[in-house]
Amino acid sequence: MKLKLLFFASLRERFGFSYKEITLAKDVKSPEEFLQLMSLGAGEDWIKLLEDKNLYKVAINQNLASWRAVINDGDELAIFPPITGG
Amino acid sequence: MKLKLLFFASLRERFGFSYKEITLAKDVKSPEEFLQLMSLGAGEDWIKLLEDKNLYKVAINQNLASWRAVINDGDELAIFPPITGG
Amino acid sequence: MAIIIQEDRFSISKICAELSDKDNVGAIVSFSGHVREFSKDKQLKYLEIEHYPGMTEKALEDIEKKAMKNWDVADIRIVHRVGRLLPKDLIVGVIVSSMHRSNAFKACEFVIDFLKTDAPFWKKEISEDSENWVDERQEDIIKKTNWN
Amino acid sequence: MAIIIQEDRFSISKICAELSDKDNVGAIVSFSGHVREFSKDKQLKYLEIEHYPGMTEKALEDIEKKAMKNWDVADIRIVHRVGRLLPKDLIVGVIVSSMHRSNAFKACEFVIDFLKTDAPFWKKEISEDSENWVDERQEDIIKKTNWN
Repeated sequence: MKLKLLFFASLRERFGFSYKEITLAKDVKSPEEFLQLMSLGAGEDWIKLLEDKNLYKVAINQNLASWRAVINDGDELAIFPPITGG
Repeated sequence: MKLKLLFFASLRERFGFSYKEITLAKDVKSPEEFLQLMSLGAGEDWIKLLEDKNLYKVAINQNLASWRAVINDGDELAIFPPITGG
Repeated sequence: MAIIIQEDRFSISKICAELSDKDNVGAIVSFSGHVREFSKDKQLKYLEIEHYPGMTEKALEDIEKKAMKNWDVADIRIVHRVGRLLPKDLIVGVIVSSMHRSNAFKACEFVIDFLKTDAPFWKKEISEDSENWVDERQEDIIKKTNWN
Repeated sequence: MAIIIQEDRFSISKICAELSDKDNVGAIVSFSGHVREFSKDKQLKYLEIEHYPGMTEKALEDIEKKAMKNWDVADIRIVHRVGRLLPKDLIVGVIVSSMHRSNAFKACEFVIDFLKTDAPFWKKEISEDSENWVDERQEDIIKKTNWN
């Protein structure tokens, strides 16, 4: 399963990238499952993000979504802190 | 008793003036009494204004007032149609 | 706080720029009233605006003071043109600055709602074949009442 | 309807002039959001605004469409700057034109209220000795909820 992953603002800074195409070892059904999978193998930043996930927002294919929303192969998944524009 | 009388908009056009200092034959207590006095001697336009007075507004010394408000010697009395600015 | 009544054209953005040049102004809300081209399906040639010098300034000052009392805003400016105005011309500008936006929105709408019924201006519409003084809008009276 | 996201400065009055140039626009309401000079008593050096290209435009378009559906307005324009902004700079402009003013006031406030919570922009404040990402304002969340 492949995902386009985007981070913005403080998460972009913490993870050191804003866009990455990721190929997952196994399929995930939601952004939450994606975090769980990443936190198994990809280090501390991911474990912390999983713990703090309620502080962050998710968008799937550029629409605001929840951590338990359905995610499909090829989707664009963005994770970011609350919006502060305007 | 003296009054400074002002007309605006359609009333200014009908009466042909916008400002006049008027010396009254006898004292009046309110804008309504002023109209009654004027309609006795000053012709048709005044009789019509008295009849239609609820279509018009009054200001005494530049404050919106009612036809029965108290008026004093030397006051500035303005009579005009409803406001349509902005 | 300031009130300007003038025959000349004016620019909303110049006033916005002045108000934004103060410390910690985060929000500016402006209302611009323009001359409409049609009135009851008649094409307008021009508008004549008359006012009551002295009382107009006083009435507008009262409205500004009430708005400053009711909402936490930084500044309020009112500019109103008089004399001959052409279709699409700017008639009136109400500009309100504040730290946060919601006060500026409320104060700006309050000022224009009361200006419409309490500030002595009168409009005459001149079209190709007729002239007539504009009637008051019932909606304006209702809007003012809604603030109580 | 239009949405512009840009690094360059822009002028509210130019947009007002464009909108007023249409038939029978009687009222224009504009909101301008400016960079405040102080944040929690710290003097701001500059602001960095980041956005999510693609999603931002989509979110703003959705907000404009909802506003056009809810109120009888003639046109809506949104301009938002990104990149480095200095104190007092204009960040965002929302300009709404309509025949009568009350719809323009409501639609303008609706658009800015939803922009604040649904359009993916993030602000970082840089002062002399610190940098920090701005926190969301509880008030903004409440304001959005009030529209339901």
